[in-house]
Formats: sequence, structure tokens, C-alpha cells
Amino acid sequence: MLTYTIRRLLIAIPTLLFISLIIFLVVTLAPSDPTANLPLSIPSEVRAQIRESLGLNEPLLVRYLLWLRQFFVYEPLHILDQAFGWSLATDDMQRILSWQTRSPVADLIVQRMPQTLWVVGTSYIIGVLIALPIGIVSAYRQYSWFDQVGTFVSMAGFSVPTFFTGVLLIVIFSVQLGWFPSIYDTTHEVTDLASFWVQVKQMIMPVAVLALYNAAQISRFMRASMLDNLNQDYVRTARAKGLSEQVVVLVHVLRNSMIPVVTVIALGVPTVFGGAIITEQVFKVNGIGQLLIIAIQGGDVPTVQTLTFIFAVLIVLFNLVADVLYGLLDPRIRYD
Amino acid sequence: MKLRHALLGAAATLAFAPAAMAERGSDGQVNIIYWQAPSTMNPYLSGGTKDLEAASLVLEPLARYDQDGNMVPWLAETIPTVENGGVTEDLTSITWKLKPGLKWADGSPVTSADVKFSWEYCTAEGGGCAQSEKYNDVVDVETPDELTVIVRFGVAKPFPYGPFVGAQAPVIQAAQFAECLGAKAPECTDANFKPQGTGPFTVVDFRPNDVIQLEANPNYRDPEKPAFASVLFKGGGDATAAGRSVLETSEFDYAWNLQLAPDVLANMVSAGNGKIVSGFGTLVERILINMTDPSPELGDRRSTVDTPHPFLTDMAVRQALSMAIDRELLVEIGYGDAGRPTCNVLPAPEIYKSTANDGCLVQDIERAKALLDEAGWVPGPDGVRAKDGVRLSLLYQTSTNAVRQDFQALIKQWWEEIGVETELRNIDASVFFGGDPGSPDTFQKFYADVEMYANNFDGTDPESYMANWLCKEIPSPETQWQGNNINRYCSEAYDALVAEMAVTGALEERAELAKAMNDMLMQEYVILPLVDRGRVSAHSNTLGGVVLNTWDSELWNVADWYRIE
Amino acid sequence: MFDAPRRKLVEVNGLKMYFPIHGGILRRRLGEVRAVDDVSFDIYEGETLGLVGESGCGKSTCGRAVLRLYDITEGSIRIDGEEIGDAGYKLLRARRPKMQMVFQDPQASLNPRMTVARIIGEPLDEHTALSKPEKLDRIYELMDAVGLNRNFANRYPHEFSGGQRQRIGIARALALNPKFIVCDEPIAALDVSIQAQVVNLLEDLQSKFGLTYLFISHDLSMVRHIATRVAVMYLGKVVELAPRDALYGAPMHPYTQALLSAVPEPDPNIETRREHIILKGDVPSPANPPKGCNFSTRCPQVMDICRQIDPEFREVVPGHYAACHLHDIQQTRTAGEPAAQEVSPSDQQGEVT
Amino acid sequence: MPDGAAPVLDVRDLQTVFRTRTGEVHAVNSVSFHLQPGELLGVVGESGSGKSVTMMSLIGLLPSPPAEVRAGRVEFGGRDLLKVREKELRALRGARIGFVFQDPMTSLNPVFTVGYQLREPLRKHMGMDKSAAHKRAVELMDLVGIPDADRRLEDYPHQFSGGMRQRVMIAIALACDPEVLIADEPTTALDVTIQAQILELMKELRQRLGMAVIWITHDLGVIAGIADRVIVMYGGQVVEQAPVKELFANPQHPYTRALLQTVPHLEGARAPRLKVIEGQPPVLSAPPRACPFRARCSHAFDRCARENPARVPVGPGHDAACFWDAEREAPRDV
Amino acid sequence: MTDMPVEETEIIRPPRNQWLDVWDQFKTHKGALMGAAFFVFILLAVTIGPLIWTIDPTYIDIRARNQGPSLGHPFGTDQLGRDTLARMLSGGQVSVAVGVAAMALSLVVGTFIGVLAGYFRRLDGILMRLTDLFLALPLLPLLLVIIMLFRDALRSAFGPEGGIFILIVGVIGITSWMQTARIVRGDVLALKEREFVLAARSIGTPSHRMITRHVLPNVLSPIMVSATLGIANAIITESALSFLGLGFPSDFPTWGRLLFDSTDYLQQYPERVIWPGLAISLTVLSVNYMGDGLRDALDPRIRGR
Repeated sequence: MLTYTIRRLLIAIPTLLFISLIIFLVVTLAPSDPTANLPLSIPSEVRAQIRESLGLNEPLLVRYLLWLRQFFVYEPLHILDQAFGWSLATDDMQRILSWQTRSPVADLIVQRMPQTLWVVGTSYIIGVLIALPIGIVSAYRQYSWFDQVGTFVSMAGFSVPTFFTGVLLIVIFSVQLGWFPSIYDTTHEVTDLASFWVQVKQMIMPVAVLALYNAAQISRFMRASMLDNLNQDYVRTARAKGLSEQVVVLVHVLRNSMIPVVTVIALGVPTVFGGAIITEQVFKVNGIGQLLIIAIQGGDVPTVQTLTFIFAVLIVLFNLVADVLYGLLDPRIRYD
Repeated sequence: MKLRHALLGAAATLAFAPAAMAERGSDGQVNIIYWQAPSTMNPYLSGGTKDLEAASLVLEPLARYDQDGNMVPWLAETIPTVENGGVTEDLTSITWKLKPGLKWADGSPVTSADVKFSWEYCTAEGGGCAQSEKYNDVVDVETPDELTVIVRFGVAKPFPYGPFVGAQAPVIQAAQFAECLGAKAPECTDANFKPQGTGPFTVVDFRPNDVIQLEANPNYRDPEKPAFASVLFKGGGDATAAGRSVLETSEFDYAWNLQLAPDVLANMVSAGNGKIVSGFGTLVERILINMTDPSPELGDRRSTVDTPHPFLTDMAVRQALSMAIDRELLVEIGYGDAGRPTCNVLPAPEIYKSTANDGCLVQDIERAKALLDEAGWVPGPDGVRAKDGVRLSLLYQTSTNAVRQDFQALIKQWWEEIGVETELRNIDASVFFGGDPGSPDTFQKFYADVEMYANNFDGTDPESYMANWLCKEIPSPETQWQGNNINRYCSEAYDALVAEMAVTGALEERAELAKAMNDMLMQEYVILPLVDRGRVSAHSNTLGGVVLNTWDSELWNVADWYRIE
Repeated sequence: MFDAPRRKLVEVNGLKMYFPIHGGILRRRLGEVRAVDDVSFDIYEGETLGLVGESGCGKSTCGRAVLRLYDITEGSIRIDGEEIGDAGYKLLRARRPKMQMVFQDPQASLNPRMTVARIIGEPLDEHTALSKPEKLDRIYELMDAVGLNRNFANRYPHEFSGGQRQRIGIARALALNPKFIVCDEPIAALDVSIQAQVVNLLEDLQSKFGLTYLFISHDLSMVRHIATRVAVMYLGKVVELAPRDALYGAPMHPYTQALLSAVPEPDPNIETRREHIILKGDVPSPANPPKGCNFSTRCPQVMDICRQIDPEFREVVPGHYAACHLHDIQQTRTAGEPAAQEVSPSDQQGEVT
Repeated sequence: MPDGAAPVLDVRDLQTVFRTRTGEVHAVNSVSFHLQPGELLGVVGESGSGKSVTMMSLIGLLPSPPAEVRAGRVEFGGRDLLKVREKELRALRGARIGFVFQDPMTSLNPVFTVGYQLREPLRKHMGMDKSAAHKRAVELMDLVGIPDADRRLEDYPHQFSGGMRQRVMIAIALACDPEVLIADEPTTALDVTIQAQILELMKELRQRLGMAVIWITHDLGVIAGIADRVIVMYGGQVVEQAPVKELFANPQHPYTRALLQTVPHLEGARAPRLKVIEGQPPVLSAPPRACPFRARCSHAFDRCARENPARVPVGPGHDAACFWDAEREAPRDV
Repeated sequence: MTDMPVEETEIIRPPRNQWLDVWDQFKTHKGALMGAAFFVFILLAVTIGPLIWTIDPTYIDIRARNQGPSLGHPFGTDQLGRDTLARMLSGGQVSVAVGVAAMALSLVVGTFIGVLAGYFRRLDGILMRLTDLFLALPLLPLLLVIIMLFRDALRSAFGPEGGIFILIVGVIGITSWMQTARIVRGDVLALKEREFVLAARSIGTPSHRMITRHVLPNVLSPIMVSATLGIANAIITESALSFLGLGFPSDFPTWGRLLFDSTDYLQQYPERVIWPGLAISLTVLSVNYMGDGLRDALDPRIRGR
């Protein structure tokens, strides 16, 4: 297992380098411009100066290599410095700066991580927690009314666009009923029970929208996986041993069914870090997803490049995690 | 309007300012929402309105404009003029006097050195200062004493109020930014996010593109202001949500620039939690007519002066296009109270406003048809007019935006009624307004027959704005498509007027020249102005003191805001 | 039994089929699974060579390798005088009509999305230029030959029972008039009453078309019925090869003896008094075969030499080959004498040639 | 075997139906048999003859839907198993009735250790705590001949070979000292040498433990070696029942006879040609009102198409369901 | 599944296309049947509907704006007085066409890559890395680049609507084939070990015919399921693109565009949101149900039950 993991990590290096190049080309060649959002009253000479100050005049290759060096050498050094108070990074080690805010992209990401993790992460966890029992019961009682309703709800979950459900929830619960805030307060800090309650209230709607979507998908996987296992011979063996249905289903079948589902869940984790572009926009959560979309709209190449590359790393990493998990959970699988 | 007059007006407004004279910080927190989130607090590093206005809570200029476009002294004692001797007769230098006793938020005194530094900062090599145009022609800034600043220009400046005036060019603290000149500017993240200022508030926490927390400046010059102890400045989302949060759910006190359909806005107001405020500036939604040929077959030469447009060079066609448009209806549908039909590309200030073209306000489809008939454009079997094998077929582009798309649909229908085939295209704003020479979709490249967007100018002086239509401003591949004459309109007579204005100092004469230029553009129908767009913002019923200002930052008088119980 | 001078149709020499095992960080080759390890045998024209052994012994791999369905590791395969062990794709394709295969699982070996006519017609599509009606005629002819109703031509495999499916598979194998057919456990997946039908069909076809079979099976009783000669495989190697009656009557290799004794006889009278040689333990992994004789770990008659030296596969008595050190000793002791002493008493009723 | 002893299991007129999309399939039709204490009852038949379904029906192991036990009585321990509640059935399964299934590869749960799966019935039925169960598990592993039991209990099923896995299955089935062991083709998936090992083990265990066994198989050789008494199933019903030697020596039903003739022998004269039973076994969409074997039967006559023969005694402890008397070469008079 | 329905003794059954079996099983899945019926209804509505309901969807009747449902405008009108029913119908044409075309493209690419990777061992590694790469690529910037690079060429070749249609279909297609490729690859890997592939090899069938004759038909069921999910996914993605302002031109209604445009009017004219919202949701839902039913119907294990 260890050698397998190491080998996969080694393969990941060239893959990721190639991905970083592709992302760089895509992002750089995109016809957006960091000065596009400036008022038209700013004349074009000034815009040209601004672009020059951002280093846009350098050749593509130079910019790519600089970014690589910044990402893989300078940034880690700076982060270590920040974390441990060392001074490994010298002054000429320019960090990756966002063109829009002129601040280090890493800082922006660190700043946005909490709300994204809170909202998207919670919704993912809740989604999974809802999905599993629904999937289990749907499979066990295949074609029962519960299964039918569960199927309908989960399908509805991913067939309605989140920009629609989000606005709908806001109109109902913020405007009409006034129960929850329509704008997420990213500065809110949980210090006591009351403030925790405030946090819960502002999270309910975005979490609900996303959790429904996540639960919909995972419950389908869970159901399919349970169905696969319910007809296996070992289930008959378990019944022949006189075990109760609960033990048969929740111990024997579930344990086997969880193997593929756990990997699916692991594969979904990068999307948590990626944020939810539309939902964040609708509820003003201003997390990673909103950072990305604003950066794209603002032609902020370093931010887009860095963010998308981090997503790529996470995707590759969690692909590996999923495979390793599979190996750990299923004693039959041995990687070498 | 004479400047002296303007001064009086400003004083009058200030006198009417809120009577709730409580002590500083007694009114708790005010929540402001901007649906575009500020990405920096340094206005020199970003020209975006959202950034400028956020920064205006902290940073202040020597003088700024009030809600009527009058200049009012801010950090300066008075507005220097030729009359009061502040501006030299040859119009090459202007002398500002700082108010005595001004302090930065950290308690250190504000001196003329800070003012001079602000100029140095913006003009330093490699800094990419977004406001460097404000400092055009400045050759030197002298600081004879702590409170006096003399700005010297290389040429005669009939309008010397560029540097240090308005939200675009405030004074920054020399001590804080000393190490941030030129290429080092972006590295001073802390300074850029938390600049020391003289304004009523000071930054506690800045989260780029998200939220800003500010608190009252302890060293603000008026000891009773601001009434609010803190400001929460939230950014992001969309105009609908911002309006909703003020007008319907009362989560916020002030929402900026609610570009919404009139009935949507009216519905929100009907909830009764707040009201909208609107004001008009110089922003005009217009259709630009391409005088050059954008057809792709021309390769490199498309949309350049080498290739005149096959039919838009015919004035009859341009005029007919204009006549077919019902500007009243456009306003009604797209802007409601936040817009008014206009026939001028220079709609304000009052003194510059021409009345010569008001005929355009009435839609006249029949006359437009007749005009085209006369010019020899006859309808073909498909209803599209043609002459000598040239069909009146247009590509009409604009940026992606719900109101603009409605306008496109309406105008398309009108134009098709007069026999002009219209194809619509909308382009993402970041691409359309982006200057990327590699993109075919920028408004500057103008690879379309007509395009629509809005433009205005900073402050109240139209000189540089009207200079946009100089022949030499025509974008071309040679200039990397930079240049402001998007229409590719070129007229010697127009160029002469621009040159004349550059050396004319008297306000009335300048106004006449500007009007003449405006009328020239209008009567040649190279620009079809549609709507004079106002600014609509909303505030809650509990927020007092809001005076909407379209000539400067909307938050210009935030120090005077207070809570109505 | 074999009168005319017989022609060798298939000659297999030193056939090796190793599947590499990769591992480690760089996925280096760590070793190999020796599925078929130096196997040699000949098949005479018109005969049936039975190839028996337990699952995992490499008999199926051997059968497929002989037809070059794999790229073999080493060795020579001559079919009808032509070497195909190292033949390229084109040559191999040209030789395919001569050699065909019938598969174990009639369900799995028929494409579920093709009709019977298309399945049987596929070889014709590939190798002949028959017109449509000609092809259909040939398909009907083949269906008749294997006892399938012509009306079934447009049906799909899942509509048939196992035995009928196997008939389809046989018809497909016959389509190009092959000389040599590898039957890879053709009856293993069938019910007892159907097995007999298929085996009889195979026998009928053999006599009708003069076919040569390599009949791979784990069912020793059935092999006894159908095969002319029998080869026994254990862990990738042929351990014994002999004419049918010699093998069943007087097995020489301890493994063959154990195998035969393990087969239950469907007669309670015989079965209750039969001596079963119960082998201990399981077959070792072909990735890691034992040193010396492959069978040494389980052999009831194992000697020291067996754990050191791999016994040579050689002709102990004419026509009877075995790879066992027991016969080395016997040969040195009583050179030239037939090793008939090994026959167990209960086997005496067997007809011995 | 003493005829007088009360049977440990007595099945009467069992009928099981599968509901499928295309209609009902009558898999078990009026099956009756009994099992004496300590005997090994062999059940022979081809796939689809209903032998497995019968045994599954006894103890409620068939998934319902689509299966449905329509009628019958299954007497075990003085109760009718078809009438008792699921909970009581569960208490019997694995405790008093053990099961061994065909494919040891898939019948063990791949993600639990063998020890866990072995301890499960012990803890459930015998209320043992973990250490007691472990001790017993080690004993059981020794019993079925798996060496190094202590260590191997921590292994997963895939780490065992096929034969060893089947031994584990047997150990699980025997865990609670059942009175009846139902083995459904337990050696079919195994190689002959391994099959021989398992058969040997089985004989040994029976001697030691003395439980009654139902052994389902299609391999007549296995039956010949291990069974005391045999029932032959065809088309969802029992067509013949006899002590093993009697059955092989004197088969009465044409199907049994044909079956015995189709299989080649390892010993004795080699038949030049195998006997075959032409045609295919039936799948019944309704309870048969005629003899299900008649289409393949060489002796079938008009009555066979009109009536479904009942089992009639044809010898001591031997009965068959056929209208044809093979000895007299004439229709039987029933 | 053992030998299935053999009546009494001999199998005498009419030759039966296996698709009929699939259809039989499909019919038993009520949800799938209703889904299919609804989808057919939608297809008919958007293809034949505009022939019956002949109001031009782009015609602006400014006096009749913001009307509720009436006889003249059963679904009401929008803020410019365009007939909502007409816009729904023509919008549906685009949305469904985008769904079907993007699905087809992603299936073709996914199947192609999946089959090649599964069938040819040597291509496996590189093609799977390619799949990873695409999985890790950011959609939005990619979209902008593609629009920049190809829009003009496509526009001159196919006209403005055709051009953007091809573009959107292309973008959705090439960013959503990866799942299909993975599933197909897995199935092909398993299929390669099946005996009938070996049987074809023993006949000497060359690789390309092996793929078309034996591999492709047998990976059909996962592909069909991917297909239904693909349609749903493409319709949703198109609406998300509209939300982000990257979709079709504004005068070219699609359901996504209509829904997005009307969310602002959610409070005043809720019906305006309901129509496109319902249309998208129900279509996606029906297609999903169809997929579910199809998966069951194509699975012989389930079909046999």
C-alpha cells in the first residue's frame, strides 16, 4: 500500500506540472483583462501602464516559470515564515500577488477558507448524513413508497438549479418570514451560545440548498451500492446464521456497500474546497467560489491560476485518497 | 455658474446638514452594502468605483464636488481660483492651503509633504497608478510651508482641479507609503488595505472582495462626528440582493447603485422599510456607430480607418436609426426614475447641456422609413433594405446586462420595422471592456456595426471627455487598439474645437465650445444617445443624512450620517 | 486402435506462458506467474487429446496459448506443419480458419447482442467472401450439423438453454472447416443430462469431419470417455501423458493417482470400498512454485530428491510419459521394463491395451 | 436405519412459486420427504429441478418477493416451520439448522474476518461472550481441520483457498451443534482433490457429531459415496426416493435410470457412446397436471400426459412417481 | 439467471428482439414510463408547438407587458410584452437541443476515449491521465478561451445562433465526457476478459471490428444511462451558464435564460419563474427517471426477476 501510494504520488508530479501549464495557458489566453472593470473614464495609456506594472508585458514562458517558482518555492517559504516566525524568504522572493487586490493570493485563500469550510463543508457533511439512511432504506425497500419519494426528492435535488432554489428560499424565509438573514456575515464570530445560534441561522439556507444537492447524488450511489450487495450470497449466509435483519443489513450489507460510497464521498471533497460558485454568490458567502468567479471576471490571472491549480492538486490528491481508502476498506484489494 | 457661486451653494448644503448633533460614535453601527466588493482601499491602485468609494470613507482630497457638481473645499481652506489668487493668471500653477490642525487617524499631523507625496506616489515609475491622468502635466509640487501646496503645470491649465480633487485623487500619508513607491506599491498590502486617513472612519479589518470593518476616526477634525461608531461595509452579490437587504429585510442601511428594473425596485420600496435616492450625473447610455467596416473578410484591416463602413457612412441611415428609437419607452422599461431620455452625449452639468437636438425624443418610424427611401435604400423581398447590393444588416453588440439586453431586443424590433436587419450579440463585461488586444470582443476593437454602453467623465469638466473624438484618438492595430475615439469619427472642424477649448479659460466660452462639439456629434448621428442614467441607491428609513452625490463618492458625506430612532 | 502411420497435426514444444508480476514504486518486474511452464506434446490427426488438471493448473491457458490467443513467452507451436509460435498478426489471421475453439461458458462466449445467425456467420464474414444467401445457406447447414432448429437463426443467445448455446458455439467453431479444435471445458457449465448430448455431438462431428480435438476438462470420467490420449497438468507442467487406457489403468505419476482416486464413482458399491488418496493442503501459487518437483509439497510418496531436482518429463514406457523421480529409480533398477507395478488393485477391471 | 424413529424433519406437500415479470414459475410442487435423525439424505437433480429452492423454502431463506411458499407443512421440533414467526425461525437458523452453500468464495462476507463471522452465531445463539466465542471458534477450526486456528481466525476469507473457505463455512454451520445440516452443493465449486478432502471431513464429522444432513448435489458420484438415502428431484417434484444402494442398483423412475446412464464412469467398461436424455428440463408456469418428464421419457404413454403420477412404493423404503413399471415393462397399476 | 421461460417442455417462442425485453422491463418501471411520456411530450411541444402557437417569441408588444395568464397569452408576457408561451416553446427547442447535442458529443468523446483506454493497454495510462487533466480543468476560463478562439469562425460558418449553439454544446460536451469515459473504460476492461471477445479473437476478428461488433454493443447500457444523465446535466449547465452571463444571446430564449431573467421578478410575477423552473426541473426529472428505468431494463439480472 505504501509503495503504491508513493508511486501514485510520483506519477502525480508530472501530471500536475502538465495540468499547471494547461491551466496557465487557458487562463492567460482567455480574453479577459485586469483593467476591464475600471471606469471608462480611465484612459487607455493609464491602462497600459497598469498592465505593465502587473508584468503582462513579459513573455508567456517567463511568466509561467516565474509562477512555478513562486508557487513551489517562494510561497512555501513565506508560509513557513508566517507560521513559525522564521525568515527563510528574502525580500526578492516575490509572493504570488492578486492583480485585483495586490495582496498575496495565499492570504486571500486563507481568509476565505473558514466560511467556505463552514458552509460548503457543513452542507457536505449534512448531505452525506441525510443521504446514507435514505440510500439504505430506499435500497432495502426497493420500489416501496419510501423509495419512490426518496428517488423523487433526490432527483429533484439535482434537477433544480441552485440559483433558483437559493433565491426562492431567500424570498420565503428572509423576505416573507424574516427568519434568516439573506446576507451571510463573514465577520461573525462564534463566542457563545447566542452567537452560535446567529451563525446557525445564517448558515441554514445556503447549507440547505447545497446539502439537498449533495444528498441527492450520494443517496443514489448509496442505494445502488446497497442493491448490488443485497443480492450477494454472503447475505444469505448471514440470514442462514439466524442473524436479525438489522444486523444483516446494517452490519453485513452496509459494511460492503460503504466501500464504493466512501470513495465517492472522498472524491467529492475537493468540491468542498472549491466552494460553490453559484450558492456563494446567491447568499453572499464570499468564500473560495466567489473568490474564483470574481477573479475570473476581473481577469486576475495569478488568483485564477493559483486557485485552479490548487483545485487540480486536491482533485488528484483525493483521487489517490479514494483509491487508497478503497484498498484500506476492502481487505480483498491489495495494491503493490 | 461661477465657482464662487458654487462655493456658496456648498456652504448652504452643509448648513442644512443634519441637526442631530450627538457625540461621536453614539449611533452604533451603520451597514453598507455594495454589490461589487472592494478589492483594495488604495484608490491609486484601482480605479474601480467600488474601491474609490470604499476608500473615501478613510481618505480625503483637498477639495471635492457636492451633490450639485459644485466644488467644495475639503482638506483645503478654500478653493483656489484666479479671482482669489490661488490660480496664476497664466493658468500654470495653483496654490492650495491646508486647513490647520488636521491630523491623520494615528494622531500625526497632516502636512503639505503628504500632499506632495501623493503626487509622487501616483507618478512613480512602474507603479501602475490608475489615477495618473489626474496628475497629467504636473511638473512639480512645491511645499513652501507645512500647510501650503503649489502645483505647477507644464502647460496652461484652464481647469487646474485635477490633482488632489475628488475621490480619485485623495491625499495619502507619506510616512505610511514611503517604502511603497513604484514597483513596490503592490507589496505594501497592509498599507493598501488599511491606509491612514483623515476621513471620518478608519479601517479595522479589510477582507478583499468581501467585507470591510471600520470604526470612527478618533482624530477626525470634527469632534462630534461621525455619529456612527463603526461601519460594516459588505461587498458582493448582485443588485437585486443588495436592494432586498435594505428595502425588504432591513439587514443593511445603505445599498449602492441599484441598477434594477423599475418595477422590481418599486416593489421593493413598497415593503416600506426604506427609500431610494437618485441623482443624475454625466453618464449616458449610448449607441456608437462604427464608421469603419468590421466585416471579418478584411482581416487585419477590419474596423480601421482604411475601410469605411459600407452603409453607416451614409448619414441618412444613421439618422433613420436614431429616429426609429423611442427613448422615452427605453427609460420607462429600463430605468424608471433612474434615467431620463437624452439627445446629448454631454448631458450635464447644466451649463454644458445643449437643447439643439431635442427632436430625437420623439420616435418617428415613418419619417425614418421615408428618409431611407429618399436615400435610395429600398426594401428587398425579405423586408431588408438594400442599395447597390449592400443590405442594411447590422451587428449590434453590447455587454451582458439584463437591461441592455432588453434595450437590444426593443431596438432590434424598431430597426427591423424600418427595414434594417439586426443581429444581437452580448459579451461578458470583463471581456467587452477589457483592453486585451488579443480579444476580438473588446468595445475598442469594435468588430460590430453598432455597439452600446454607457460612459461619463470624472468631475464636472468635459474637456478631456470631448477630446475623445479627436481623429488621433482612433484605435487601430498600430496603437494596440488603444484610443478613445471608438466611433472612428474624424473631422477637422471637431479637432479644431478641441484645440480651442484647451486654451480657453472662461467658463461660458468653454461651455459654448463643448456644446458645439456635442451638437456636431449629435447632428452627424455618429453617436445615438439614449438615456441619461442617474445613480439610484437606497437607504433604510432609520438612516439619516444621506445626500446622493453623482459627481464624487456617494459616501462623501458619511460623516454626517446619523441614526433616526 | 491406431493403424495408419499417424500424422502429427499439432506439435507443441517447450511452450511457456509467463504473466509478469509488476510491483514496487517503479512497477518493476518482480517475477512472473508461470501459468504454462515448458510444456511439450503432440496431437495426431483425428485424435482427441484430453488435457486434465485442477483449476489453476494452467490447462486453459495452455489451450489458448496453443491457438496463439496469447503472445507466448517461449516455445514453438506447429499446426499442420506451420510454425505459429512467433507468427505475426497477419499470418495468424490467415491460419485462424484451420484452428478453432469451443469455450467453457456458453453464456459468456456468445455475444449477447448478436443473433445466432450473426454469431455463426462471424467467422464467415471475417474469412470468406460469400454472398448473403450463400452465407445463410452455410449457417443453416451448420445449424443442422449441430442439431439446432433453423428457426432459431434470428434469436439471441439468452433465449436458449445452456446445451443449445454450446451447440451455437460449436457451430461457430465449425464454420470455417477447421482441422483442429480446442475444446476448453466445453461441458463444465452444463447439466449432467446435457453434458452427454454435447459430448456425443462432439464425437459425431469428429468422425464426420475428421476433426482433431484438444479436449480440456477437469472431469476425468468424461475425458476417459472422449479422449484418445490424456495429458495431466499440475501447476503449469504436464506431469503425465499417455494413451487413455494406460493412464486410467496404470497411472504413473502420484498426482495422477491421487486425482483419479479422488473422483467419486457413481456406484455406491464401488465407491464405499474405494481407496481415496487424500492429498494434503492446496496447490502452491504458480507465481512461486516450490523448488524441485512442483508436486513435492503434496506428494504422498515424496523423496528428498524431489525437493531438489525437477524431474524430467520423459517416456517411461513407449507412449507413456511422466515426470517423476519414482520412475528414475525404477528405470535404473529395472531398466527397460514397463512400470506396470504401479497399478492399484482396484483398477484391474480397466481394459488395458 | 430404523424406520420407526421419529423424523427430525418432515416436509409435506411443499409448494413454492416465483413471481416474475413473465408470470409465475412453479419451482417446487408438492414436495414431501422426511429426514431421520443422524442420516445423510442426498438430494439429486439438475439445475432448475427445485432442489435448492425446496431447502431454502423450509426455513424462510428465499427472498420474498419474488418467492412465495404457497402451501405445505414443515415439521421440525414439533412445530410447523411455515407457520412460526420470523423471529423464531431466526432462532432456529444457524442454531438448530446449519447451512453450507455452494460457492465458498461469495458466501462469506469479504470484509469481515473469518473469526468474526464464526463468532457471530455463537454470540447470537449461545450467548457467549467474546472470549468464550473465540475459544469455541478455535475448537471449530480445529474440528474442520484448519491448522494454526488462532492466527487464521484473524484472516479475511480471500486469504483462504477454496477448500479452506468451505471448511470455514462448515465450521460456521456447525458452530451451534445443529440437529440438521443442509449442504447445498457444497463441493461443486471445488476441485476433485479438494472435494475428496471435504467429503472425507464430512464423513468424519458425522461420525463424531451425529447430526442429520441434507446434501444437495447433481453429482451422482458424490451421492454414491456419502448418502444413506437419496431423493431424486425433477421439475420441482420428488420423482424417486430410496436408500442409496437400492437406488443405484434398482432405479425405478425413467429419469433416475437415464441419469445414471448418461454419466461416464471412471471404472468399468467404457461405453462407446453415452446415453443421452433428449430435450431440456422444463420450467413450469403452472402446477403440473401431467408428468413433467413425459416429453423426454422413452416410456411415456397417454396417461403420462393426463395425470401427474404420485409417488408409490416400489420396494422396501423405495418409492417412485411413475406409471411405468420397469420390471414388468408395462404400465403400473395404480 | 438460469434457462428462462421454457414452457412446459420445448421452447417455441417467437423470435424476439432483445429491445422488446428491455421495453417490457422498462414498462414495469412506472416512474420511467411517466418520465418517458413527459419527455416525449416536451419533445413534441417544442418541435410541433411553435407550428401551432405561432406568436413570434421575439415580437415585442410593449403595451402588453407584464401581463398575467390570459387567453391571448396563456403563460402571460414578460417585461417587454413578449409572449411567454412562445418563448417557452422556442426556448425549449434550444434547451432540449443543447441537452441532446451536448450529451451526444460527450458520449461520443467519452465512449471513444473509454473504449480506446480500456481496449488498448498501451493507451490506457495516457488517456486516463488526459481524463484526470480534464477533470481538474476549470470550466469558466476554458469557456472564455474557447469563445475567443472559435466564436468568429463558427459565427461566419453557422450564423450567430448556430455558432453559439455549437460553442455551448461543444463546451458542455468536452467538459463532461470524463465520467462516461471512466465507466466505459471499466466496462471494456471487464468485457475484454469475457469469453466471447476471446472467441472473436480466435476467429481472427481485427481490433476495429472487435470494438464495433463486440465491445460497443455491450457497453451500451452504461452509455445509455450516461446519456440520460448527460441530457439532464447539459440542460442544467446551460442554465448555469446563463446565470453567469455566458449563455446564448439575450434575444435567443432558453429555459435557463428565462429562469435567470425572471428570478428578479420572483415576488411580483411568480408565474414567470414557475414556467421555466418547472420545465427545466420536470424535463431533467423525467430524463433522470428514464435513465433509472433504462438502467434497470438494460441490466439482465434485474430484467430476469
